[in-house]
Amino acid sequence: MLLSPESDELMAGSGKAHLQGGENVVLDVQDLVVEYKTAGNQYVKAVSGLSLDLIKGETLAVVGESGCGKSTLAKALMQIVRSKSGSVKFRGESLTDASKEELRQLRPKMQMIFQDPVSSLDPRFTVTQIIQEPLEIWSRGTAEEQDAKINELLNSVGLDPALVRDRHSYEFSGGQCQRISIARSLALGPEILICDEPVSALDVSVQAQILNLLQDMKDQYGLTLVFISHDLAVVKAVSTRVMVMYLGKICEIANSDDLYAKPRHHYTSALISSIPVPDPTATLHTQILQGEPPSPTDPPSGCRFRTRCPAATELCATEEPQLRELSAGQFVACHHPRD
Amino acid sequence: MHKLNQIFQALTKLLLVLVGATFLLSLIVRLLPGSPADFYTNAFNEEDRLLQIKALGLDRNAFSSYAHWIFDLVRGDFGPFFMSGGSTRPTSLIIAQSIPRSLLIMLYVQIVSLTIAIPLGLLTAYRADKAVDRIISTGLFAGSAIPGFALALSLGYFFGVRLQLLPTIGYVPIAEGLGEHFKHLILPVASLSIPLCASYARILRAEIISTLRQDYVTMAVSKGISNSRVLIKHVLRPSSTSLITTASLNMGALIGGTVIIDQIFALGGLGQQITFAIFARQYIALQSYIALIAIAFILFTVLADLLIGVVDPRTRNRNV
Amino acid sequence: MSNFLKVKNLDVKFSTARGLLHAVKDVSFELNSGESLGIVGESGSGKTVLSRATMGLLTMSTAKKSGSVKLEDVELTELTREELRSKWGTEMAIIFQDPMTALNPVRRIGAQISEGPRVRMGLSKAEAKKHAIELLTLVQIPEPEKAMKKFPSQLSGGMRQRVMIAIALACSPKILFADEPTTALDVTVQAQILSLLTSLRKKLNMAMVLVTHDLGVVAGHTDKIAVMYAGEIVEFAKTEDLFRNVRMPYTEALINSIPRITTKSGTRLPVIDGRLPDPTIPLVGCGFAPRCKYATDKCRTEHPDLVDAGNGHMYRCFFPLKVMN
Amino acid sequence: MFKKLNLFSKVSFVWIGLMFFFAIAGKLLPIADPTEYFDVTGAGLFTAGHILGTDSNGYDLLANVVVGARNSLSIAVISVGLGSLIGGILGIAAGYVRGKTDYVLSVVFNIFLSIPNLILSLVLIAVLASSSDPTVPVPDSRRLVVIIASLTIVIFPILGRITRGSTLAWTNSEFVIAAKSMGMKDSQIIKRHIIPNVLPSIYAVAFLGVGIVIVVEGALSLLGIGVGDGISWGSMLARAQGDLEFAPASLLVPLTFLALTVIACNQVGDALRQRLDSRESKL
Repeated sequence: MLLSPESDELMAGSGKAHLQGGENVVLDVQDLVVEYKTAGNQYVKAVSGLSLDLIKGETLAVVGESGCGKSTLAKALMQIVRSKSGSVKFRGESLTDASKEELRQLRPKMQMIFQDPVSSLDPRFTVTQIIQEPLEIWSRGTAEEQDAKINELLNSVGLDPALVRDRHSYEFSGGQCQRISIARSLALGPEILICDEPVSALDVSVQAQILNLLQDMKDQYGLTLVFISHDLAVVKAVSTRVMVMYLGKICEIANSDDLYAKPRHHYTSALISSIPVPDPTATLHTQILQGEPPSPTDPPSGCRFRTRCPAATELCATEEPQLRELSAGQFVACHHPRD
Repeated sequence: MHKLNQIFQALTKLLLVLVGATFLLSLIVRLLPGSPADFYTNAFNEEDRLLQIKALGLDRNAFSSYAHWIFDLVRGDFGPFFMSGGSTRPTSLIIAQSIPRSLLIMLYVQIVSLTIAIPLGLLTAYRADKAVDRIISTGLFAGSAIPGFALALSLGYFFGVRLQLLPTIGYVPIAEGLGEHFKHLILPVASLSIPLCASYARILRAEIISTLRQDYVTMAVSKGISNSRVLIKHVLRPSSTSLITTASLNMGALIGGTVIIDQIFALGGLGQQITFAIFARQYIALQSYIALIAIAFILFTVLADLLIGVVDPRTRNRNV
Repeated sequence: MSNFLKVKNLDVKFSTARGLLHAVKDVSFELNSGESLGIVGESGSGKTVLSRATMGLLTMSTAKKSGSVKLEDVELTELTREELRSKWGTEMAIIFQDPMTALNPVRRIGAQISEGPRVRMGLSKAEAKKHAIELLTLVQIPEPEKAMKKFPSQLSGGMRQRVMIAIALACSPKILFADEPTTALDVTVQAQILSLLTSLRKKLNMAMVLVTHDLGVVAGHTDKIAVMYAGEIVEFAKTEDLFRNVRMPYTEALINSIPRITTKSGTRLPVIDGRLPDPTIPLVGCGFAPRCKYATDKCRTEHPDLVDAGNGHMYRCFFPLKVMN
Repeated sequence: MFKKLNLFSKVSFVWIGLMFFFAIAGKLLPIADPTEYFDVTGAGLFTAGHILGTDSNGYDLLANVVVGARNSLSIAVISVGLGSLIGGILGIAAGYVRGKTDYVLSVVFNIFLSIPNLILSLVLIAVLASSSDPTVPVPDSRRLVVIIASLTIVIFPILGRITRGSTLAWTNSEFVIAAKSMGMKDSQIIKRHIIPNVLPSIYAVAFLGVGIVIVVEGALSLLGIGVGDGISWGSMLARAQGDLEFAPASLLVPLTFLALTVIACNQVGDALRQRLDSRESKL
């Protein structure tokens, strides 16, 4: 824990035990803090002292309820939202210290897709123009090469170029728009694809199509994915590692199967048990979490989840728990983890 | 605490607008070729002329003249009204004589417009897209687009010149007989009210239609209470915010904006004083008139925000 | 009472800019008193229109409605506007999806809850206030007296949803239409609201129609389920029966495509190809045929009827899935 | 696009088209010479040879209205064009850059908007148009330029504020954030995404602006500082004020043309805005 000069509160992060290190770390984040001003111009730490790293080829799911800071984190990883302190490095090159132009040069390496498929496409552009734009800006290849690339991308996301190329976004369904958005994000051949709640606005039957597509694209183009969602069930199949966030901090981070099989943080297990299961014989939710997340303007002292945690003790109020490894690859920030 | 600095920020912005508007005008007005000095000094020799110019305060540069003017304004003195021979009369007198008329006319116009617009807005919204709405809305649309002076001239011609029913010139204060007072004001108030009440009705109609689509109106209906009660208890209040804002903006505009109506009906209100001040190079007086309008504009904007705060608590505690 | 609510051949059409929208096509179902029915469907399936049409609350003036809705043997479609309105609140109530827009933003919570009892049941100001506080306690809102004076914008999503339930129950209705009541809430808050609704239903012996797109929600909280697709009921059964031996391919595909926390990381999810039908284009044959892996020419040309397989399990398919043992 | 509009909009489009036709090809039409005195004065409507009658000194009203259209409309179109350009650029800057620039520009817009249109233009004209000694009349061309300049100053804050609002909405939309994350420079984003999406709302408001300018120009003429002895609807009104009793047509004819044109402009502007909102809501 280091004392940051300006902010009065201890610059407590929940530790760095979970960092994997090694040379194939693609993205390295250290003590990231992102603040924003609310309507009543108070400063709120949407992300307060968060560290993580990504290994090439993994899919890290970032899960949490509304207001936990996951979307802010996504934008901060891309430095579309500038962070107050802490560092984000892509293969050693810092995004946080980069100038506007240096940051711009790094853009093709990391791309993003969004929650509302329709509004992430400019209504005045045809599909060809949408996918061609990144190629044009970075003048990748001749006109013919760009044309071929557009057809290749459309085919790989399961759309027939002949049918779609000359039409506008409002002529497509949500699922199709998301496919176009994915094709655009792959045009520059990025290494990291950040997906901010990509399927939340879609119907169940269409969600599965997009989730499978993202896995195919990852294998085909050797991507590393960051998958932001509020739905633990949706991320299960897609993710290799899952990180659970609460009020701007990490509660637990583990390999996908271990986390669901044996959740060690009380919040993670409450989240899992609240998911409605499509099986009437399943025992109803054993442990319903009471209350709602406190307002981020004045988070509780020590462990932020203690106000709703069934196992909270005096210790939880005084000292913020640090992430520690309870079993291979499973890290929990809790003084009294579930066994 | 932060509610205070929200209000503080809003006030600083409005003050900036007030100072900006008046200073801008004082700069432009000073560009008037043929400065008042030529009009209002009739000394034979240079020395007397300089004395008279000094008396009129015309020797000051732009900034000091503005500073003096602001300093006087704060103390309620609207500055000198230039008279020939270097003497001056307090502009406050002229203001005291013309402002009450403009305020009165503005009040009548607002009352007339709102009393006609609210029922019309409610009716057209409630009967949206039916025959009655289509007819009235087209009429309202045409009404809201007709320029004020076109109405003034045509009404003036028909009722004044052709039918000799109503006087078209002059203003009669209440003291000199209520009947005459109102008779003289029918045409000016009508010319201003028709476009205003038409646009108010259209704003209210659009607002109510969007409120009727909200879930909480369906929720209210699902309680089994009568439609009229739903309309009054649940629909009217949340739909009044943009009407209040527009009405308050118009308050400010009405005071000065009636320049044309003042001129056509020779009412002697602030509008006419402004036109006269421009042609007579009374630029200190002009600054005060414009300041009055800007202050009114700001006053009514703040008033509107307060009223909306009462009507619609969402705006009040937005920081939850 | 059996057949407390009986809907027969209910049909709703809207004339929109893009042509005639046939939102609900000849739907029939029954509900006993105190029973809970889940209506499940994806967007455009007509589930919300069905629930509002049943209650007679279709606000869209361009809607053309036909068919019969009997509540305790009273034919609602033949009632005058006043007679129908007298049923709202005291016999039928509704709660909505979005807690942000479902409460009047400019009136205090207490006033909104006591409005029904005061106007419809003639309670005095004091009686209504007491009744409102009881209701707030019933829906587990902390410090009910303080909550009475608050405005909706001062409450969280979960609290606002509880207030809406309190308003709906104010005149003790016999049936509650819940239109996607927890879709806009976080999963932990959704669990709280769903368990509250189920406990209230049992305590007040109140029937409920729960409209949602989430099969998981209906699985744990309803006695019977109607699955809707393109404006029609395609399968209707008791809840356990529907999940244990599903007959309609669409329902099977829907159940399989729901992401579960038991699927192993990295597996590909089963998919329903194609996209939801455009409601303005009239259907030929079975609505699900273009996306169904068992579809034959017969399915693409003829329109299947709702068939009762005995014990009340009905499906709309020429080639239903085989019954497991 | 045309057939979907309701009747009222169609009529308005046709009327505006007619007015612009007069403005452009006015002189070629088989009408009398507007400056020629005819012996029949104060003639009512449909008198022989003068369909719309004549005014008190015998000018043919139809001719004057047709030629007058050119001045009224040209002043309106030029000042709204300039006003939209200036207001548009400032509005986009305020809406896209936000922060301090937005604060300063908003204050500037509010300053101009707090002074009612008519008074602002009155002061400007009185300043710019009058020569040092009041006896020498100011040449028409200079007066015209001055009126256009002052009407532009009236229009640009209106356009500025509306463009700012629309730019703010588009800047927060996800496809602009996507463009930023693709490494597009701000200038490219503004050129490719902001301007094409903001332009339609500027057109819609520009039409309303034409209406406002025609009204203000008319009012200025009534106050005696309009286009001077040039022919415009406003100046016709000013001249007709004196002898209403004798030649009512000389007032009512230009008045109707002016009022109908303003109503038509507002209706077309309104229709454009509605078509725009419906497309946005389909998004």
